[in-house]
Amino acid sequence: MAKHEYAFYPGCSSQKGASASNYLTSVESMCKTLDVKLTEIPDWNCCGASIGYAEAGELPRHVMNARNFALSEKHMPGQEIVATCAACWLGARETRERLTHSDTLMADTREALKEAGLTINEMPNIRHMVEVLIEDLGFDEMKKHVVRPLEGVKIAGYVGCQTNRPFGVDGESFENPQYLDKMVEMVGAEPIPEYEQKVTCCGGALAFSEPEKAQAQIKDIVESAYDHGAEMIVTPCPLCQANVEIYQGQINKTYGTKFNIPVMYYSQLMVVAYGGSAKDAALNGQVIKARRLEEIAAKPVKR
Amino acid sequence: MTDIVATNETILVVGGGISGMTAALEAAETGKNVVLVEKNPALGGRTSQLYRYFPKLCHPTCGLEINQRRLKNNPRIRVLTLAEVTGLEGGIGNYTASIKIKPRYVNENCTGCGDCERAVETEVPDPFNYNLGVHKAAYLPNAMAYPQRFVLDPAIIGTADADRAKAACKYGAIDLDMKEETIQVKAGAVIWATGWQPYDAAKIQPYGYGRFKNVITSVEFERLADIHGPTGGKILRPSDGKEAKNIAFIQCAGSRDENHLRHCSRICCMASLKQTHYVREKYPEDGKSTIYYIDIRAIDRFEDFYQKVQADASVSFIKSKVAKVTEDEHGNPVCHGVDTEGYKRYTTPHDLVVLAVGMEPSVKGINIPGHIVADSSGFIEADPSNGAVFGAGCATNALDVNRAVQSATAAALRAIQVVNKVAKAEA
Amino acid sequence: MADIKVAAYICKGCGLGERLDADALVKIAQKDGKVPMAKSHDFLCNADGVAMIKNDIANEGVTHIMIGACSRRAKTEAFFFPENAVARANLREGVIWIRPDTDEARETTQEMAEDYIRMGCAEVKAMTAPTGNTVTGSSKTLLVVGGGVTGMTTAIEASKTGYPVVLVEKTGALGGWAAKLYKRVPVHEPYKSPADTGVGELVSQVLGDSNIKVYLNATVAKTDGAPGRFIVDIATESGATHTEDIGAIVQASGFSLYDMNKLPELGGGKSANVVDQAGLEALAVAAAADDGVIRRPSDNQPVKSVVFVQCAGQRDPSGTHLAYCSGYCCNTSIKQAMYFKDANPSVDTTIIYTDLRTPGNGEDFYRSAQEKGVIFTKGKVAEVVPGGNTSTVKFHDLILDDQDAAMLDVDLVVLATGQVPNSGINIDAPAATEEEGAVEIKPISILNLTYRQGKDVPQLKQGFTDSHFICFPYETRRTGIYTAGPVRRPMDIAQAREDATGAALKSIQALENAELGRAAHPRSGDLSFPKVRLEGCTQCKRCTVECPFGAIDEDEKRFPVFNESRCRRCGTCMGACPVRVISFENYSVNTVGAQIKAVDIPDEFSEKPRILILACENDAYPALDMAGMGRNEYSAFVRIIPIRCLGSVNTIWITDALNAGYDGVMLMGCKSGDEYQCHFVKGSELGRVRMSKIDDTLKTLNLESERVRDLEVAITDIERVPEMINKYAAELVAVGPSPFKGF
Amino acid sequence: MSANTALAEKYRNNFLKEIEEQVEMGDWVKMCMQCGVCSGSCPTNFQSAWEHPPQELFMMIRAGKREEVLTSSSMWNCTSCYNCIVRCPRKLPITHIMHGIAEYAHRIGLAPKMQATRFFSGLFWKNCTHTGRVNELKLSMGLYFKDGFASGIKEGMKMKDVAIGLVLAKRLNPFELFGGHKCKDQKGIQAMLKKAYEIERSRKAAKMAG
Repeated sequence: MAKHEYAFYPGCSSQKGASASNYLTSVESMCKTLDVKLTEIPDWNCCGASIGYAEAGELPRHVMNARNFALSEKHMPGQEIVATCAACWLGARETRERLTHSDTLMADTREALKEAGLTINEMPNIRHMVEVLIEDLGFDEMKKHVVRPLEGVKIAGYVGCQTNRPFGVDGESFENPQYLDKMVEMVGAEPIPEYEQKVTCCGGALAFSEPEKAQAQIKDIVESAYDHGAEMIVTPCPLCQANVEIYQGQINKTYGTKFNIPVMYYSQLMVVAYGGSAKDAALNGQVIKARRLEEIAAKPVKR
Repeated sequence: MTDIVATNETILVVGGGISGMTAALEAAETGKNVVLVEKNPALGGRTSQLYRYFPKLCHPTCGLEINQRRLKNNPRIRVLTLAEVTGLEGGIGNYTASIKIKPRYVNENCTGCGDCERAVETEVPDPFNYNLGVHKAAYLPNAMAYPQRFVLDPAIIGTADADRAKAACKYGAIDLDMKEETIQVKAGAVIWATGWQPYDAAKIQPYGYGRFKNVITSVEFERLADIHGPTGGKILRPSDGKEAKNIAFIQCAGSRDENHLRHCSRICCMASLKQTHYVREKYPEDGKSTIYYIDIRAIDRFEDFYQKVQADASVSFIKSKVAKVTEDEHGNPVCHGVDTEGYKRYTTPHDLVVLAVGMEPSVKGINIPGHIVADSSGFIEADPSNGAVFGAGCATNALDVNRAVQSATAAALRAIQVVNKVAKAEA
Repeated sequence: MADIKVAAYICKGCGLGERLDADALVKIAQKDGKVPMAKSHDFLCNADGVAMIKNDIANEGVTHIMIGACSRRAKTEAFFFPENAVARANLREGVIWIRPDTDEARETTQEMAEDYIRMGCAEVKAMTAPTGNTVTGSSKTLLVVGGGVTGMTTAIEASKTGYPVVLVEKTGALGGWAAKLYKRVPVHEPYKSPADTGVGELVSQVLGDSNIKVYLNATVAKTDGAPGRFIVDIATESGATHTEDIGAIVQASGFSLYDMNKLPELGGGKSANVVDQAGLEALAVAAAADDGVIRRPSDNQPVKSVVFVQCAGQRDPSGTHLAYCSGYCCNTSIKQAMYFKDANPSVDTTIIYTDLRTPGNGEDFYRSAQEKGVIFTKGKVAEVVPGGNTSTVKFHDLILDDQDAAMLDVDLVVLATGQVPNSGINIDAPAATEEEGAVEIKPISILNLTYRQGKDVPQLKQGFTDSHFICFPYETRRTGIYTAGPVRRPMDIAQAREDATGAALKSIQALENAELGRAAHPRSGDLSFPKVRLEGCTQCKRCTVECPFGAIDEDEKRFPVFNESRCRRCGTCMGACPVRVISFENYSVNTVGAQIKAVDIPDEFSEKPRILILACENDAYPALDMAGMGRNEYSAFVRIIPIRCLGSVNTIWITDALNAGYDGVMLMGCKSGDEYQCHFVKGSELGRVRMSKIDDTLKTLNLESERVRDLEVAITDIERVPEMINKYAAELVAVGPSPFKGF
Repeated sequence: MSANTALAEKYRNNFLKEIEEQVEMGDWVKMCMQCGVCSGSCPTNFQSAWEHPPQELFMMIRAGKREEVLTSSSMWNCTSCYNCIVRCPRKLPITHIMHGIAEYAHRIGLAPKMQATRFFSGLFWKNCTHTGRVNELKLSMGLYFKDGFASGIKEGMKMKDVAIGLVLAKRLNPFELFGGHKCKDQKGIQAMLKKAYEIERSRKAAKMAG
């Protein structure tokens, strides 16, 4: 019996061979260490993301998320749903808010769900993995398992948008959230609290449709990380991670910069600090390799 | 003041700012006995911390001098400082208030000579200057302080500094054994004039108050301009003491905002317009003010003051709620936003950003003894169920000084109406 | 007055004992001051010292007390002897705290202290303890002029306090403007919808109150007398005149709406479908009486679209229309827009504004209007063009920056014109007109005062009868007469009711004080009052013309008639009097003159000039005190005398001083002019006018004009004042010693 | 609509009403007080060629500028960063309003035809609802080839390095092109969505009718 159990909503980007597959790998090994049991919601579907709006309309968007709620309720009644992807978490959480505040919307949703042979009786709590770590486990608990502190590594905590606004992590500010810095500290690395681009938008889906717009924003985010002497950037959001990491090459072409900074997930840092291997931390999943972490991961664990 | 034994004909006034003083004086000059309770060591309240008033640009201390003279000549008023009302029992015509009095450690023998101040070494933050500066732990609250009597900061009690102060005083004015006491006062009616506090600017995250040294509040700016202030009346910015000549005023910092204060605080527009005068006064050559606003609320006859400022080339107006403030490498606060009159973007560095912070009633959150009806912003509403407890001044609404004094004068009459009935009843 | 016994007390506390030769000061008091009983005390303000003084009063028959210690502003609780004449020689803030503690300085510092002792003794001997004016009245009745919300509220509140009221209303019914309203802006949570005016209830309260006597269709034909003893003639329609004894007066004569016919460019007067806010209220009242649908005046069709034009003829810097904002119009237009939306949400209601002004919880009212679908457009209306049954509203959309924005086929246009005060006759009109612009003043008197200075209460900016004081909003320049409501400042019903309640208190206070012969603000409680030796009077009328409060009339022989209860004790009359026949018991040409003469003037070779400073007690003197508290040094050659007001300075003091060999005179008074800070309103201004003529006097004495210096000093000039003094002292050295020394 | 009637509609509430009925969260538009904090908070604001910020769009809606608003590309530039929402002093759900206006413009065919984000948005939704899960490869390919084969190759080549990087990092699987991830109960999902669209259409129609 694990200490903490949740229904798990990995989301499309975390699937095998998808853009955030490395995120999932590292989360799984992180959870093993922390004795957190995640049970994937059977046959879960896409949240529609915020970018789906043109075709989605209101009800269909919510219905998509509602289906996941229904499945979770059916297979894991009473369990909270945990998402690792910021967009999944936000999409699901928005649906939750709307359905709880509009009876019509709720009724319509139930009617549509019927077509898939499903229904919702009670609204599940939707949590982001970061919330679970901070609120359910706490920094002390997380710190306990650090056996290989990432000493001397300077890391810029890039929070981005969707884990921060409009809901955000409880008790954090929209303009200057601290939790990533605390996590960096927790794994024995060096945070950069004055990193002022920590909540700047990475351009989101515009990175695909209007790259030049998004890349202008990504440039600021990376540049400021360099200015503060960061060796790597850490983030809780798959889209942030991808956007900030994979376009550095193109940005260099456009702006003549020499960007080449690894962009990690908090979970990857934790796995390494918890004594996990480069493979457990899915460091091979980096487009820009995190050499420094690889070295540390190769070191024997201090006991 | 001669000690009066409070009777039911007495009016209890809570708060010794301009509203409380006015209510107390107007009642006393109409022949009523008054007990005036102030939580600070001196009367005067928030207006005494202002450098100038709008629209005449005259000095609040001028009116304070007159009110203090009225007070000195009027034996009907008993003033209690360092005192707070902690309980209120009874009802119309017959209240009993419990008043907690903090020790001053200085008795009526004090001549105000200042020997104790020179003797002590400890320095503590000076609340009169919004803690922008420090003063000795034995201090006169301010140059206009009434009572004109020194105070020892509790921090030094039991230390050698306290003994130094006691030793320095030739008049036996220092009493280190003073203890906090609670007294009972009977009153027929109560006037609640506890005023307002500036909204906590740190809660307005995008403006970086607390994160950036050169983002300050409008009330703090008053102290910078005042000769009694931490800079002796020079407008210098906190980060590096550099002369602040290019100043941004951000209106509605907390007000008219459902994330903060839902109401409009009424005074902030005029206050900022007034403060542009300070900038010009101190830097006539190259002072520059920029006011970022949603609506300029220079209400009724204040309009001509607004028109004068508009005519001034050194002041520019931008119709925009600033989106956020950042800091550049020189420590200059930078305002980011959009001028909504025809969509013009700006990213403008300034020497100093002044947040025109909103008015929060001091009664808000504080549990007024007994049940008092307040509106959605926490201001006291006139309501029969308040009995003979009457709000006055900024405890009742966001008011400028003029309106606060009106409100206090009206409150005094309401209280007198009650005690007159009591008097008749007793006669 | 019984024979006087003077005692001088010199304190040695606060370093006075160390810095000064106290025994020498005692001797000075006895020798030069001619005070039989002079004592020093180590700590005069403590229980023991005060007991000593009290004992001398009780057992030694001491009537006059000279205290040589700290400033008259300090230790007032300890030195509180209301029964006696008291003078304070300021040895602490005025001497040792502004002088360096050095051997070189010791001599001049001691001289300074000795002079102040001489001056204190001289002053106190010239004083008598004030006993209060005896020409009092005892009427406790309040006259309220105006039967609108303000007037009715004043009447009700005064009556509730136990005072009878006479209410005069010029029309045939109570209620004023408010009675014409359909609804009012809400004043309680929730601030969401228009509320009932409550006027009906007020009216029945007034009519049902036996303590309130109401005259309808009546005006004030004549107001004579003074607080406590006004005699008021009330003329009624029937032609009958009723005379009432009145203690104090509240003028609540309200406002008139700015005439929209002056706004043809906005369609004012050009179409029945362009109305002002009063016009819209009338339509709403009519609708309410009918089917609730507000209709277009031109053809009685239901209004489907209405536009509200804010600031119509207001906030006009050009001077053509009103320069000010009336404050209430934004909320009123919001309220009126709700009339339409609450009845029929599909009516297009647009409010075109430049700055929306809804202070306090008005913000909720604004939000509520938006929820109801009222559209707010930030723009400046250029023109309203009526045509047939609809109008075109042309405006500059300030957000979309569209110069040629327009709304076509608008059924109804409402112009938010402002409030013009009904202030009666502007008694200073000639002076005011060019500066005040085109603000029209109705030339009918409201009060018909018999005062020598004019029939009505003096007006301030833009014709309002406000006090223009920030700390003291009620102080008019006619004692015992208070203005309230929109006549004082543009305001809405809620503010008017608050204002009325305050005015009721002030007038009650005034009539109570009048009975006790005490002064009203700012010298509240002062028992001294001007006494005149008519036998010496030359009927020059300066006092009657100059009195800032119109307290002095003239009898048929052109002699001044003092109405003490109207007097504020500023002493302007005393300063104005060329023959010096006006004085107060504790403040007179003598009390100051004696001090000037008491100063010991060293000869021209001593290089010890003497400078007389006459300092306003409210601003300059506290500034000098605080300079001392801050240990800001200034010249030891100055001798400072506090005065009630620059207006009370009699030129004889200057000439006496110069004749006595003073090298210079500094006058320190408050700011005068438009933004005056003088608490007697005109005092400092009148004083300055008087002093501007001093040059002639100087010429006759063939003295340099530098010998007299008139300075504006604010209470915050704590560092500036010492600088001014030292600078002036240096200048005088250049000018050289006065030729009058040693005569 | 004739030019005259168009002019007559200006500053009338007709278009505002249309937005309130047809646009998700559209009934919030009237609550804007034109402070401009949203405009200044939008990351897009500080890039060139952004036509209309939210607050300006809201004013244009009140001013009845129907064509200008619905054909504008501005709404499509929203990055869903939610800065405007958390800062708005009137608590308008601005992000959702922008999406809503875009969706409406798209629904009635006024949205700019080749606006890339509009295209991508539709593509994304089709992609993820088709099998119930997103197929990232097809998604990107679909985007590049939106303007036909030739430019598709061009666009694709631009992104070549990015793609290769991802493939090497095992974060982009070429075989996704054939099959890839999907939900089991696709039938159920399709039926569910069909129903949802039906309901939504009928609700909007009802609103129109008033």
